[in-house]
Amino acid sequence: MKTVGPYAIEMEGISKVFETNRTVALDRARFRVSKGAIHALVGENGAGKSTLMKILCGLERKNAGEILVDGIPKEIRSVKEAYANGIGMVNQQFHLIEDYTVLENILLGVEKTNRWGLIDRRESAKEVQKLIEMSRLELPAGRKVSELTMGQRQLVEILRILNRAVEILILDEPTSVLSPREIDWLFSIIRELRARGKTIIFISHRLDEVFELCDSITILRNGRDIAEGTLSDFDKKQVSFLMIGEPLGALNPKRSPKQCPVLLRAENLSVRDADRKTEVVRSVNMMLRGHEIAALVGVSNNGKQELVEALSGLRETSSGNIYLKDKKMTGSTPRGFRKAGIAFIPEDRVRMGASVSSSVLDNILATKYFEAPYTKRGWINRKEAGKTAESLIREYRIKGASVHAPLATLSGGNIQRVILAREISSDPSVLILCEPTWGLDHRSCDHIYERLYELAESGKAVLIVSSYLDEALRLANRIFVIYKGEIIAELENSSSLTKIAIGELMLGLGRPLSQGYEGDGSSIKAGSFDGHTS
Amino acid sequence: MDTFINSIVPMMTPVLFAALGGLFTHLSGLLNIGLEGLMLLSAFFSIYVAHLTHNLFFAVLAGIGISMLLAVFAGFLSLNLRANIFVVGLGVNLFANGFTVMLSSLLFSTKGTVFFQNLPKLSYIEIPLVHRIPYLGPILSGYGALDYLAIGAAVLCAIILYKTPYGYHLRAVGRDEKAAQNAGISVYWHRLYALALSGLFAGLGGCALALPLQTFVGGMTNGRGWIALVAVILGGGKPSGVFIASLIFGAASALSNWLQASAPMSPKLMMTLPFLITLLFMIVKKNNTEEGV
Amino acid sequence: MVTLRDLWRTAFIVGAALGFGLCVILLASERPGDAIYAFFLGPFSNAYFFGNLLASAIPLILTGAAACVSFSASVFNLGLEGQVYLGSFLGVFLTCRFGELPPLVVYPLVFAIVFCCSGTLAALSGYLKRARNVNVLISTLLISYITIYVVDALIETVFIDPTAGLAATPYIHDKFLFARLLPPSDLHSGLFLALALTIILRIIMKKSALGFEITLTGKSPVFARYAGVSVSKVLTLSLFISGGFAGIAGITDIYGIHGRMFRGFSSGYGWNGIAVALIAKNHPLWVIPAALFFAYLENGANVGALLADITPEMARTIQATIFFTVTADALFSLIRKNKGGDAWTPSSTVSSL
Amino acid sequence: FSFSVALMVTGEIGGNPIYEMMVSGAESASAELGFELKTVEGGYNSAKWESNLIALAATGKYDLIVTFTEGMPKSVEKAADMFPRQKFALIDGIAAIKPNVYSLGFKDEEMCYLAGYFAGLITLSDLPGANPNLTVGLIGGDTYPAMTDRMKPAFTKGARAVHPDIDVLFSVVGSWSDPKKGKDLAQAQYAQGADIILTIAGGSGVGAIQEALRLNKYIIGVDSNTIPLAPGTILACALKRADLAMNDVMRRAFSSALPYGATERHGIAEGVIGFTFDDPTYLETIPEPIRKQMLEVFDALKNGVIDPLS
Ligand SMILES: Nc1ncnc2c1ncn2[C@@H]1O[C@H](COP(=O)(O)OP(=O)(O)OP(=O)(O)O)[C@@H](O)[C@H]1O
Ligand SMILES: Nc1ncnc2c1ncn2[C@@H]1O[C@H](COP(=O)(O)OP(=O)(O)OP(=O)(O)O)[C@@H](O)[C@H]1O
Ligand SMILES: [Mg+2]
Ligand SMILES: [Mg+2]
Repeated sequence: MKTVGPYAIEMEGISKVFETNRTVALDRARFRVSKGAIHALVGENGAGKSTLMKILCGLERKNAGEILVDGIPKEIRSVKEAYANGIGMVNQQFHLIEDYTVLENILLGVEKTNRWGLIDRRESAKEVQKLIEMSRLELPAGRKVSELTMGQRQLVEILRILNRAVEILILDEPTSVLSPREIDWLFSIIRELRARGKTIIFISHRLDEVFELCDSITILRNGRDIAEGTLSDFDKKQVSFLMIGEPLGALNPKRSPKQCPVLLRAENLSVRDADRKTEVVRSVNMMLRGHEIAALVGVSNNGKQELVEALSGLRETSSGNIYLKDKKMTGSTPRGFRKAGIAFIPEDRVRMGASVSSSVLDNILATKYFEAPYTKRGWINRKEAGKTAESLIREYRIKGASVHAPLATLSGGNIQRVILAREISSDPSVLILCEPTWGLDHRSCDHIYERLYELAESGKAVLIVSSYLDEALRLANRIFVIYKGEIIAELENSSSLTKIAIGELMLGLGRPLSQGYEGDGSSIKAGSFDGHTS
Repeated sequence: MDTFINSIVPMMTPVLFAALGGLFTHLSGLLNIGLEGLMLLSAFFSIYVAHLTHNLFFAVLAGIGISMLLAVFAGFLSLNLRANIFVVGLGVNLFANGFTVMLSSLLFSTKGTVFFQNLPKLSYIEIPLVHRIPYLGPILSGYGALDYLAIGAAVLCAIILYKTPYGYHLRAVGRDEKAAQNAGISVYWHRLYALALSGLFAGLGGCALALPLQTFVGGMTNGRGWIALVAVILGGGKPSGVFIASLIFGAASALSNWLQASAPMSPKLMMTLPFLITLLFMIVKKNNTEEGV
Repeated sequence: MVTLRDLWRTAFIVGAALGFGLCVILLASERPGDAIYAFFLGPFSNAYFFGNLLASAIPLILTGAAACVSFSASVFNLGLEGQVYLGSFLGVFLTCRFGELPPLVVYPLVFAIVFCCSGTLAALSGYLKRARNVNVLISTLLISYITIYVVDALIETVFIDPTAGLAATPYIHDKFLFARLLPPSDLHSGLFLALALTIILRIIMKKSALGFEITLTGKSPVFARYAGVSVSKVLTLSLFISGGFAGIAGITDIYGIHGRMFRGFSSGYGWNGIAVALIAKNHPLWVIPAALFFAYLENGANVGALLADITPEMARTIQATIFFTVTADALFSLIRKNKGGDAWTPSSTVSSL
Repeated sequence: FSFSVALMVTGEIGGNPIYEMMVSGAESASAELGFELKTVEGGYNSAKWESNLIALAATGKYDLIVTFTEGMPKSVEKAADMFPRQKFALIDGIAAIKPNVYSLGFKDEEMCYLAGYFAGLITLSDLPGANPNLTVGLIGGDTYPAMTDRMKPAFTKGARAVHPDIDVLFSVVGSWSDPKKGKDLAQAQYAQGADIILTIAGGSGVGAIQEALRLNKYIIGVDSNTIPLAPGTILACALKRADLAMNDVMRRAFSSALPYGATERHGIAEGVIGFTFDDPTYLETIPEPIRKQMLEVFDALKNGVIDPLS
């Protein structure tokens, strides 16, 4: 099993030790990519994928090993040098300037100037517009990034690298925040790039995607490469076995709910956006029952985020009411919502859902410290907190140095696990979570699903917000579709419900889609919606 | 009345210069609080060189040069040795305060006031035609060269920050270090440039303080560097805002000076005016809801 | 891990800083040997100087702790100077008012009122932040300037001791003065108060829910709000505690040393407190050695002036060179490499101003 | 050395002309008489001054410890009680009577009365820079009891002695080393009708001189003769010869003639307060009648005919 040359990239004997927490992230790893291939890099959370790619693009320094680009040894000490060598990377954790516009972000570092050295606005706008059009996207070039959804931000990141005309393109878990439609768009772009002779490195935990898209693969485990080869030599079972070192357990079956009392109820709920002008959620009525998992789906910018933030007390409502059981929650503080038993995991994990510079322990404690047994008359019981943290780390298999290390030293997937572990363990009566399996490897996904089922079974209500329709269909008993701030459909999840049908509703169409659509939210312009991969 | 309005601009000039310098470092995410010291150092050296060469150009050059040197040194300490920029800034202030008096006693054998009447004078410039406009003329015209330069510098800074790639990169570095790095922008160099520029502008501020007076007195900046920092932040990180903030402060100071002379009040209470007005202005103005403390 | 290169670098920095300091002395002193001895070893040469050193560390410990609290919440309280000033003035005023009462009744009363008033002065900035989103760094600074002028005006007019010959309040009654620990030096029992308060602060920051909220808010206000913390309340509270400590710093110094308030009283306690907190990397207990270090530099200058020919400007130049390097990472690499992330990064706070 | 003196400066010499003068007076005495002089600058942290005084006394090395200003009496008294065998001298301030303390005060009010009277004469005169307004100005470095209780009232009284309707503008820089603000304040005062300003503001006063030069207005200097800095603009200076006074104290102490246990206040009669009557520029620029009137007032003050305060 070998990938074939000539290689665009050869990394030999790469080692990386993080001094801060003495973690061996990479241990003499070898990584080779054939020219013009779409190459998958897979591995468990914390296997070292991101670190390896960051070394390749100059964001991290290696401790040992050598890098060859097109057969020539290269030292890549900064992102700039990586660009100079034709290497560009899309990180999963976004690296965009929030208060720059899409246009400014795309051109950052490669601005067009006129002969006075000033930025040529007209030329820039033209260029970016052309880029956006060429990639068949619909992105507001003049909008600030802070106003975009996570999916749109991901697209901006990708466009930015495309604009750099790199030869080797690294995509670190690009699909986790994208909608099915956007994923299709991305895959077609990637294939187009391959056709133009570019090399693409693709990191994903979704093996379906890997097998659909890629030509060859490298599997990383505990910082070492344990297999590489053309993808046709592998099957999914084999790959996941190689990734985790043990066979994958059987999929847990979906469970059907009992009829249960309503736990959370929104009544004519409306929410205005930040500048209080437009209503982004309009008179929503919805109910979450105990014993069930519901899903909220919708195209970005249709009020999904605002609605769940309002339901969890983080956003002011402009009218209507929220009830937990029969208690009116409207106007209560975020703390009030938490105390009443509503837990929430936001989409923006790194900024809102966690404090990356705080320790793992503090991150876990943050939503618990004010209650017994962690606090007593204003004093925190750190021992108790430490015990809880340790047990969560064990249960959720969180891999990292210690509970006292800053969260930022954990791998992306492990950060997700910390957040999930914290919220699920708070034993909420209602759990609202966005993108439940974002960045998680296969095994962790199953683990999380299991936890969600358990929660539901014990009589709690779970609402997931997922852009991954497969997941929604697999987990949920009921699916709410939001469009332009209104819940336009509430569907029972039965075998007759298809992704295509949901997709149409999400676009505000009542009939099968044939031509384009006029929806204002989605980023993709034309082309048919034909569900997700495989 | 004309005199009153005319007195505002010269009062603003040193603060505006220093604030423009501070602005660059603020935007780069490494706020230099050593402006006070840089101004002082430049004030001393500009007077010294003016005395030696009788050439204002060289004097300004020397002032700027020494202040940039110290600013870059501070940058080296903070960026290479990862010293805390705030403490380094306090060090710059302390150093300039001590070092100038030491040099003054070595070179001029006085620790007090260094005053040369025979230095070349910075003349007041009447803008042709403009100064003859009724009412407006006397307000727009008749300032020193450095006063005009300060206003020009504010415009130039606005262009640099908002129209050139350098400006975009610098602001990106300050906004999100990682993101900038990811776009291939060198955080290190942009912060160093910003500090060098703070040296340049604070240096000009020092010249604007000392040269028109042909005087150096130890500690003659008297907190103007701190006021400049207030202007940087009050100005919302924009050159236009910084200009307005400096202008407000200049006007408030002029008002305080004016009222002091004949008000039947404790002069100390009069001296709170500039700060009070600035504070009131901050409270009244619309503060964008961006978080960050 | 500390590499040889780190050690070299550290040695180089310290060497360069001290070297420059020595150059200054060689250049400007007529008896450099004496000057060096007096500056660097003088403070330890006898009990009197050493007592003074400890005495001048007392207010710095308190203002350093004050700065720590607000920095932990990522708010830059630059108004310490004014808060010290107000606290001292009020303390003296109240002590004179309650002059009839025994000290043991007056102390708690005065400390409580001073803490609350100085704290409120600082918390005002928190309120302005919340109500009008006014930048705390600036509002504390401006309010501090205003406070100082207003207190000056009060000292110069209504509450002046006409026999003092300078703008000063009357003396408080001798019975209120703290006991001297090492007479004739200035060292007074306020030292224990400062140490105790700092340790209490450390415990609050480390163990209490409030301390947890403050640090959490300091590291990420967005996350803190999500986690249910009332961010503006916590900011205001941390400013309140910060201002309160500053006020206590002032009145302690007066009970311990001066016995009255006068114009220009707090000569840099606030600013130096900020530097102390930064050197201590925001850790309340490290504040104590950092404050001692600061006091050492100041007293070195003073002893240098008494026993040799060190002038204030020379002292400042030497102090500055030490300032340049004290926070250099290399110096702390030994301590910090093992501790992981507790370090407070300058850029993260300064850029959020 | 058979005799040694320590001089404790309450502050820093830099930026404080009167300190500079006193230190130079002490230095010249030490050079002339050949005794040891140790100057200690106490720095701006006033908390340190008293402990410095005590530390100096504790060394027992000095025959005399000298310090200045009106803020120090309490500290001197304390040190004198602690070290009864140590001799102290307090200049420019009056301490309570102690057997080992000598204090010497200056009659600042006489100096300011002279300046005020001169200002009054000038503003009424027809000198090219004078205007018809009956307004004169005073710029102080800071507000302190001697300024508010003696200098400003004496200046006002002096000016009103020339014409009772004269207005006195009073501004405070708030710093002794802010020439820029000195200039701004002078600008404000001149714009409000003053034509002559007395500056008691140290380094800040230089700015006022610049502004006077620019506007062709007048300045009265203090302490030492600064007329040569800007002849024709600085019309005269009211002198406070602190250097001479210091020199004199040192001489007397050296020859064991200093009356410890006594306090003295020196003014015109003792030759400490003076006026630039002999300055050639003064003679040239000031009209004869004004000079004559000034001499008359000077004598009246000297003989105690006029009380500069009331
Ligand atoms: N900045 C850092 N400091 C310390 N340790 C780190 C740092 N970044 C990553 N690590 C550690 O290195 C190991 C590999 O991390 P890496 O991010 O490469 O994993 P990954 O394969 O990308 O995982 P995931 O699928 O979860 O994103 C992890 O154990 C992680 O804790
Ligand atoms: N905005 C941020 N601020 C601070 N730390 C961050 C931020 N974003 C990411 N990190 C941390 O830095 C480390 C590197 O992040 P990066 O996104 O490159 O890798 P990753 O988390 O493994 O990504 P992926 O999920 O794509 O594998 C991660 O451990 C992450 O926790
Ligand atoms: Mg990763
Ligand atoms: Mg007149």
